[in-house]
Amino acid sequence: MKKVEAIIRIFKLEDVKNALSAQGIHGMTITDVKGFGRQKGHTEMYRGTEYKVEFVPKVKIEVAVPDENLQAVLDTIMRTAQTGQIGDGKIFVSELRNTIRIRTGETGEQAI
Amino acid sequence: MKKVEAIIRIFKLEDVKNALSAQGIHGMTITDVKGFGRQKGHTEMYRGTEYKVEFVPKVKIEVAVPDENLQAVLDTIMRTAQTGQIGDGKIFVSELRNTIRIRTGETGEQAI
Amino acid sequence: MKKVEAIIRIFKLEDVKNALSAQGIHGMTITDVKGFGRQKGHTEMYRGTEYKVEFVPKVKIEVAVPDENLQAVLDTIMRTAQTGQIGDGKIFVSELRNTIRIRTGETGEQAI
Amino acid sequence: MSCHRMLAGILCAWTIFGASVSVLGAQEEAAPADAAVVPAPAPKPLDRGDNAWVLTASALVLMMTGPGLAMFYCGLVRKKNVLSVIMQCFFLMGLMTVIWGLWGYSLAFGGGANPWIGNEDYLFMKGVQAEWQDGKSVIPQHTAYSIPMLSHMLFQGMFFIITPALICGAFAERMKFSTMVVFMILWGTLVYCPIAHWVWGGGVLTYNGDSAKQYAMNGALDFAGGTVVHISSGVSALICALLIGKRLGYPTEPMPPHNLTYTAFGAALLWVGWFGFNAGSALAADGVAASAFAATHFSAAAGALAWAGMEWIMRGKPTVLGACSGAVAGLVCITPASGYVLPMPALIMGAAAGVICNFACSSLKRSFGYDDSLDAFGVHGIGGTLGALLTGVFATRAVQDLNAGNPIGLFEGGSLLKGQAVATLGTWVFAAVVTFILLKVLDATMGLRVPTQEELQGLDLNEHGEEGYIFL
Amino acid sequence: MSCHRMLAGILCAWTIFGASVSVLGAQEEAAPADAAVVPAPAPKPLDRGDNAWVLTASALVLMMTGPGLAMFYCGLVRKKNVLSVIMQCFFLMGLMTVIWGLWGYSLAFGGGANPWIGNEDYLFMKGVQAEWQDGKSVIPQHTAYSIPMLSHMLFQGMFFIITPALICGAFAERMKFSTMVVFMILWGTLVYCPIAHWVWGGGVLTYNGDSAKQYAMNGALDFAGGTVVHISSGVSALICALLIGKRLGYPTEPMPPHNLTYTAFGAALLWVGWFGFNAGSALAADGVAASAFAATHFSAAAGALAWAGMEWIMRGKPTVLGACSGAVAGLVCITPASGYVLPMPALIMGAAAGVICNFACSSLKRSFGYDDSLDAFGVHGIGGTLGALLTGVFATRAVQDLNAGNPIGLFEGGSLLKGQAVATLGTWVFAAVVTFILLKVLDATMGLRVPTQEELQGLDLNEHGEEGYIFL
Amino acid sequence: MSCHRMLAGILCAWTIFGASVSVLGAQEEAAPADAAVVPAPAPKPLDRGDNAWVLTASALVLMMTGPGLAMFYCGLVRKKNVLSVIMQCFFLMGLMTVIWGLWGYSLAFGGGANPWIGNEDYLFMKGVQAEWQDGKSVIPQHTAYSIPMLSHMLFQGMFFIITPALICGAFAERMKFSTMVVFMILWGTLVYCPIAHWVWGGGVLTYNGDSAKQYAMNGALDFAGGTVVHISSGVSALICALLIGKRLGYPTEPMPPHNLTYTAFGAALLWVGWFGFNAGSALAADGVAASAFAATHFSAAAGALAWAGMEWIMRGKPTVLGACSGAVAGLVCITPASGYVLPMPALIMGAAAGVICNFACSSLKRSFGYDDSLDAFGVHGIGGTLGALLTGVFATRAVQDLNAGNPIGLFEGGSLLKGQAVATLGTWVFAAVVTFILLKVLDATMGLRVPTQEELQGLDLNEHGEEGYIFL
Ligand SMILES: Nc1ncnc2c1ncn2[C@@H]1O[C@H](COP(=O)(O)OP(=O)(O)O)[C@@H](O)[C@H]1O
Ligand SMILES: Nc1ncnc2c1ncn2[C@@H]1O[C@H](COP(=O)(O)OP(=O)(O)O)[C@@H](O)[C@H]1O
Ligand SMILES: Nc1ncnc2c1ncn2[C@@H]1O[C@H](COP(=O)(O)OP(=O)(O)O)[C@@H](O)[C@H]1O
Repeated sequence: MKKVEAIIRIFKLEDVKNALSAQGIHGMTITDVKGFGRQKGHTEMYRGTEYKVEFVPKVKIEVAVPDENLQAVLDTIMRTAQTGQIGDGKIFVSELRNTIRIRTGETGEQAI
Repeated sequence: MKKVEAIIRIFKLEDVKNALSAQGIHGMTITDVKGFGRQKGHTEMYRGTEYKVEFVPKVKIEVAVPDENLQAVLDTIMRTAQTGQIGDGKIFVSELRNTIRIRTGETGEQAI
Repeated sequence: MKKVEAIIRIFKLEDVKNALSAQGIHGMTITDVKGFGRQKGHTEMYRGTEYKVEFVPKVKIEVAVPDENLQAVLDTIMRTAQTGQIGDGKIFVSELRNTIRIRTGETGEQAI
Repeated sequence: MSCHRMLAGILCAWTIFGASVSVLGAQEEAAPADAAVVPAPAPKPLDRGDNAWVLTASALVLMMTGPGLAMFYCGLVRKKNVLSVIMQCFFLMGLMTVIWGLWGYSLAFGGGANPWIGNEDYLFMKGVQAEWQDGKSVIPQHTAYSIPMLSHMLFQGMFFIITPALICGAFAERMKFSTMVVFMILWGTLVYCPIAHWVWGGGVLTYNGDSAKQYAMNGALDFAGGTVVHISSGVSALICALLIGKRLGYPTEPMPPHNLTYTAFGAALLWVGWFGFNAGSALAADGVAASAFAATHFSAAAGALAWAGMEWIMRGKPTVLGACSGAVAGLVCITPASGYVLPMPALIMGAAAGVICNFACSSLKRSFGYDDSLDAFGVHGIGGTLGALLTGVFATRAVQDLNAGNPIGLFEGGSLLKGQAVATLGTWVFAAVVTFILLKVLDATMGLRVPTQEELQGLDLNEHGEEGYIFL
Repeated sequence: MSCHRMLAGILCAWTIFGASVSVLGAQEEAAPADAAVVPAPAPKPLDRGDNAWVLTASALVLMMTGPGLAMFYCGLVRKKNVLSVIMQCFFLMGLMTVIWGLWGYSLAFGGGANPWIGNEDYLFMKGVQAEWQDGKSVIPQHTAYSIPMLSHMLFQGMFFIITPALICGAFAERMKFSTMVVFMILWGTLVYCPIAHWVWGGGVLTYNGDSAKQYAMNGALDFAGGTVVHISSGVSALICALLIGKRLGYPTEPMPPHNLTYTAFGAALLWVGWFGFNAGSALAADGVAASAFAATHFSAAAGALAWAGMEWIMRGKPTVLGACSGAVAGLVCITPASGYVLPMPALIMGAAAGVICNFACSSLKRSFGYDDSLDAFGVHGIGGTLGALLTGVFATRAVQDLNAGNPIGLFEGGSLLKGQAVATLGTWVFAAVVTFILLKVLDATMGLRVPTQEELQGLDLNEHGEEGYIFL
Repeated sequence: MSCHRMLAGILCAWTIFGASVSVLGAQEEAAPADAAVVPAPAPKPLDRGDNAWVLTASALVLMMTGPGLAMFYCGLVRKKNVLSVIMQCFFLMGLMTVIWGLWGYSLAFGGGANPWIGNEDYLFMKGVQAEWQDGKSVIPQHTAYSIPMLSHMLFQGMFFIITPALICGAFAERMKFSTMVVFMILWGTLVYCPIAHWVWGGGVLTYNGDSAKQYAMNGALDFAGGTVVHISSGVSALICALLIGKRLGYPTEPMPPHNLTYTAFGAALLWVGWFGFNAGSALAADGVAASAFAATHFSAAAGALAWAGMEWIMRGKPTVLGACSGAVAGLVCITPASGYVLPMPALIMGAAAGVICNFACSSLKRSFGYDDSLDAFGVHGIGGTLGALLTGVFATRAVQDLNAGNPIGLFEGGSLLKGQAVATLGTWVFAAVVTFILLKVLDATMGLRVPTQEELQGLDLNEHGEEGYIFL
């Protein structure tokens, strides 16, 4: 099993989620994060004092997938999260030793 | 060392945390997340416009554990986080290459 | 490639971020987390009812780095995030199977 | 669900109907109403200064419930229930107003003869509203105050809103909304109206009133509602807390206020609005109003310092919630006394309330173990009782000569305290008994509590289908 | 940008200039002004009770816009646009006030002869402000009311603020700030001032006025602004929504209110402030004020119950937003009628508004598919129209004998309804046409909408360089 | 800690004691008090319209501090300190009120002979409160205004609350609460009361007063507190900022406002409340009140446009914080002038304040490098000074003939400006010196600042043991 972590634009979340469930991904976990990278932040001003906000709000999608679905999932995310503008985000793939469904105690791919 | 990531129900956090510390887990990190899975969300209504919220608020517990404690930790989480209802959540186990305690520079299992 | 996850004190974020970019780290992702560990929380009181808050607000920095930069990154974080007081936090290192830049589809170290 | 819908249906139907009926009614009624409009004694002429003040005060008292109390209370609950508390306050602003207009005002202030309850003189605003008489438009004046009947009705109506809203603090975070609606209709009609009539409507507790002389040790002084508003709601709140039971997880699981900034802003608005509540109760912009205003302000101030000061001494830290709670306690305590006491006794009453209510909301509550979620009893029940009694101590003829030149309060050698005790006891017993019966019946019929699952997930989503904050 | 800067520059320059000019002017003007100050008929003597009430009411009406409406509206948008909405309300508090002082009041209330628009009598507050005459300080009194001209100007000025602010609900979350500023200057001058003159300034719609008799079926009754405030803003809001187009992602993407607690607090403040709005419109602290106060309160209450009740019946849950929207709808509907109807009809009007506006904001809006973001049209346009017409039904001589002892409203056999219909229609057409033209011109010159990228990221950052909440 | 506890102990003890003493005192005092109650000249008869307005205004002014200023200020700090700011405002509402009742009012307004400080006439409300005289209840009337002494005391007491609260903006996010409490007790007694006496209590700065003629170029006009409230607090704030030092990380680390929505709502409430502050200072509901109301409203409006407009021109974006700050600056600036100037000069004063205070809060502050966290000096110190001087320019006999028919302000050829300059200078020096001494003493004894660790973690947790928001 693999864990896919994708950091994407907030307003893309809905699309990505729908695309993933469309292809039978039953679950995922979302976290609100702040990103720092090529995409520059913005400037705010309070009583004449300017201040740069370098972090850009992003959302992180975590999905555990069976190895055979990996490529499909990556493609889907790529396709739906892309705008072509700097700041589209990243996908990180890592190995999962095990997965357990708390409710049933199922483990491994059944648990996903 | 392993990293255990458990996504559980918010109101179970207290119990799980206590159970873990009871068995000598000195530390953990908690993140607020939104979950998507079999458990369906709820419907809200604003001026007659219904709108479905598919994400369910959950909390993620991250614990780094020495391999020998892994099973115990998994069992504890399973036991305390379980309600038997859809939505209890998942546990993900992955490999940790290293751990460092910033304060002291200790590494590996001492750092946990 | 490695993924470095550092849990540090909130008010150290600025320094760590600057130090990292200074040494050419182009990107990172930040998450607000709550920590539980040796550092004890605080007590609050509402109408005479005391209540202990055991979780300490922390911030988690995630950085994907090429293997050759790993040590440098770890050292930088260690150096800038350290106060010597209990609660400085931890660094976790794990393996990354792959990284993809959504915008371009680049993979591996180019994507970082 | 169906029960909800039915209920709601009835509610609306009955509002529209009641109104329609009486609109049509209005016509024939003209003549008989006449009688009610110009009763002996003759109405007092209008004083525009007094009327300006009473209308302003009415606005201030409504502001106490919304946004005042809504903010104060909603900040104290957990985020998942913030809207449910606001909804209780806001919906009651609508509900109690309609009831007041249809029959409440009449039951409380209609006629004066009956010691126990008002008559039908003012049903559907008959005799209160404007009327076309002998080719002239007439807006009935009050006979005792130089303001229109309508101004009196409005001002008193605002009290009819906030009193039940105060009770909501006791069953917050678990009460079924539909049941609350029915309960408040009944409570307002069967508990508030009678007590208001006893104390202010010429009933059995009215100071120096005939029936008071007969049954109630000469009656009591309650300038702005120590018994009518605070004891009645506070005691009923206690009964509610006891019958509905504790919130899931109470007291083991921590349930800290989710937004103390709201609570503090709400407390400040309550303080400001209370000037309308107390000084407005003079029903005139005269020296008594100024005196009541001063007493109110001083008592609130002393209450805030006393509660926060006590925390500071005993726990090392003064809290915002403590200062706010103390101010409210001081305001509650001075309410019955405000138009009768001097500023310095007001300071003492406020300080006493700060200390005693603090104790009631912490040690006392803990030792008895009931879950009065937002301390409606601890602050209003205890504070109101304290105030009613201390009124008997500090009331002075210096502010108002209500006793033919003779001393009034204990402190100046008067005997008012006896009547205050009677009134306090009477209100306690009556409010407790009727509330108990109402809740028992509702528990058996509609149920008081939301299902466990809904309580866990929060009332906002389950009772109202909304979320308080969507920040992401 | 440069356009923004230029615009802003002009704005300031023009304020300072206008003021300076007239300051200098003030001197020579003394004599001619004189004429305006003491016109036949002679001014009424000052009544301090009336003045106290009108000043209080003015404060209440300003409170309706800020913080009232600002809270009500800003809670309904998404977090990224919360400040942009607040800014629209707050900036208009400044902008419209300056315009009102410089020329607005004069265009609305200057002279009375002209049926369509006011004259220059009160430009730059000449004839309204204090003056040094024949060695004495004179503060001009109003000729029709026992208050100073200044009090009348202030009270009316608060209406000039909130009316445009109401429109902002229609184009929230996408309107360009600079364009909004210019639009509101023009709208206030070219739409509000004329209509205010027609209805209240002795113009063509003034009830029983000469020109009304001539052109407008004897004119209309609009106690506090059903046509002037609510229809004008509501209809203009619809035009705005249609011309500026939908928000990106509307209606597919959910856009839930980001902070309903604000919306509820705002609604409560609107309710409280509305007493100043309606009862203040009596411009005296008399029985009519009390009657208007009661009608206002009852209608708001019935509106809240009706809207929430309808949700309860049809969807199983009463919502906080529903109760709040219903109260506002009830308040809107009673506005033109408040000083002319009895309490029970007020209940009916409120209930009707709750039901009909609920329908307008859900089914109606959905079926037509326009994006009136915060339902400025659904609540103010529809509610105002309903109120204007029902005023023709329920207005009664019992409250004010305005028709030489003859019946007024349909319900008592009068013929007012015709005039109300004319006024409603006239206001609809005029507001719609002028707004349409203004927007077309502005669209061609400045553009109405922010760039897509900015709309996505939010107006707070892009239009104002600020964030509403920084909680971490 | 122990120090805290001790302090708190003393505070409470002393409140209760003070009150008790005087309660007992009240009895014997009766006779001598008599003297104070009916002084030559004879009291003015009560006007209920005036009294209604002054009581309403008092409520509005309290609302300015809580929730107004509390919201305005707390939104500007970081989340971790939100409660500490609210607590300062709220606690001061209690603390200053008690001091005012015990001795403050007497020191400010007792007697008139002494040019520097009031006498003991009104200690413990003696001579102000109701009294039993010759078998009658008497509520003392003021000799100069047609309102009760109590109304005057209350209205002035609200100023005594907000003035110290304004200072809190300077040391926000780092000041020790216990030290703040002691400082404010002393500051109110030793700085505010004397200055209030000079300007309003018949002291050395009172316009055309004997001692003013002698020492102060004929004295100054300060209608609602340009010197007494704004210069005194603003200048003291600057001293506080300088002596307590910068916040950790200032100015390198960004410290953006955590909740601008609160700041905007607070600003709106300040604007509304300021009508009570300024128009209420007429102490009557007359034409002068209306004129002051208008000047206040226009100045606030121009200030908002000017500040935001300047940002727009110079940085391309108008900010919400800018509009709000500008409105407040305009309100500050017009405060001393409000009862003496015409509407157009009010526009100019507001615009000037918007521009100059904007400059003071950005460039000026940056170049000097002090950390006046919330710009208490930049807005109140600078704005108050500007207002005091411009009053000397624009004050006109047209509004009030205070100079025997002769011109008053420079603009109409009068010589007031001299006296204004003297008053401004005197207030600057006095406030600065006394504040400096007080802080030095407190720094040496109690310490001004919280420990570094606590400042980092936030004052809410460490000083009050509470959290502002618990959203999860
Ligand atoms: N090395 C990294 N480690 C972790 N997250 C990263 C890294 N680089 C970028 N990110 C995340 O990806 C987001 C987008 O990256 P950015 O460089 O801004 O645009 P792009 O991916 O299009 O080049 C960043 O906001 C950050 O959250
Ligand atoms: N494939 C997945 N990857 C990541 N997180 C998941 C995945 N499947 C489920 N989750 C998380 O687990 C939570 C519970 O899963 P759900 O299917 O709702 O219930 P259950 O685990 O009882 O079957 C979800 O809310 C989501 O946060
Ligand atoms: N075993 C663990 N797994 C995950 N996170 C941990 C673990 N132990 C500590 N942490 C994180 O590190 C933070 C600091 O740890 P703590 O024990 O308080 O101080 P120190 O690291 O200086 O010993 C904790 O707040 C928690 O967020």
